Amino acid sequence: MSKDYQMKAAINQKMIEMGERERLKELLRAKLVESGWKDQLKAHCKDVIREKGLEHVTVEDLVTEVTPKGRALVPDSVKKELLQRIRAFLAQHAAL
Amino acid sequence: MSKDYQMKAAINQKMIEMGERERLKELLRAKLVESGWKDQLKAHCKDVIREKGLEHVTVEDLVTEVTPKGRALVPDSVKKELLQRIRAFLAQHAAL
Amino acid sequence: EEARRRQEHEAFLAQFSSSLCTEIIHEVLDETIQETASFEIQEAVNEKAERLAKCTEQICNSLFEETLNTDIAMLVEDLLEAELQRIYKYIK
Repeated sequence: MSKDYQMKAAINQKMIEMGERERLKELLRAKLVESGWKDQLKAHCKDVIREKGLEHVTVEDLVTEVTPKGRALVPDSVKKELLQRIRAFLAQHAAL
Repeated sequence: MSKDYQMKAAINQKMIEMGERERLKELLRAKLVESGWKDQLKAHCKDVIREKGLEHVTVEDLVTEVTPKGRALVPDSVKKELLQRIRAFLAQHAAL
Repeated sequence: EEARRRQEHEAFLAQFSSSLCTEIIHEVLDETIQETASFEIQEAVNEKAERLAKCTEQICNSLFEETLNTDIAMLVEDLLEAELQRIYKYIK
């Protein structure tokens, strides 16, 4: 097992045990709503449905279609904040 | 002060003044690299750090731990060459 | 007498060279070991910090991807469901 893998496993384990992983996911969701990402993506989905016609769109198709834009629309600040939060958590649990 | 002691002090002084002591140290350093001693020492340091865990080793601990092996690993040929150089210097500068 | 003095001098030189040799070896070894130990510990510290930074970033990315994928899927499902409901209502 590589050192990288071991370290990642230990961090993940600690984050799950302490409920930090779930907390961060919730934080991320809240930030996505707050930043308008969810509304933008919704609008994009509606555009796609309108273009293709509702009868020609499945959940899988639409997910595949909107995911690249969904990723691109996430503000950098949100990703940075998430990284900062993980760093802060690790700094508090230096034994890792 | 004994005659031997006086002579030793005089030779030491001469060696320092003439830069011979520094030259000998440089020669030894070069031989230690050339003979692979330094690489072995580095590898041994890495082993100790790995075994004990980085968080449990200070520089002082590591020095204490690797010094005996470091001394034992010096090749005889290197010691002999250094001794030859010292003898040659003394022969020239420690007249009867 | 001369021969005895010469012999004594030779013995002195042999003993002194040997002790000087040991002294220089110990001096150089101690310095080198100290330097190497400091360097190796620092290198291990740097390596660990780099590894931690890399792992943190990877964990952040996977958390991000996981959340995004779930949220996009949920959003799409809810939206399509709502659209269908709207059409059914319209048809009725």
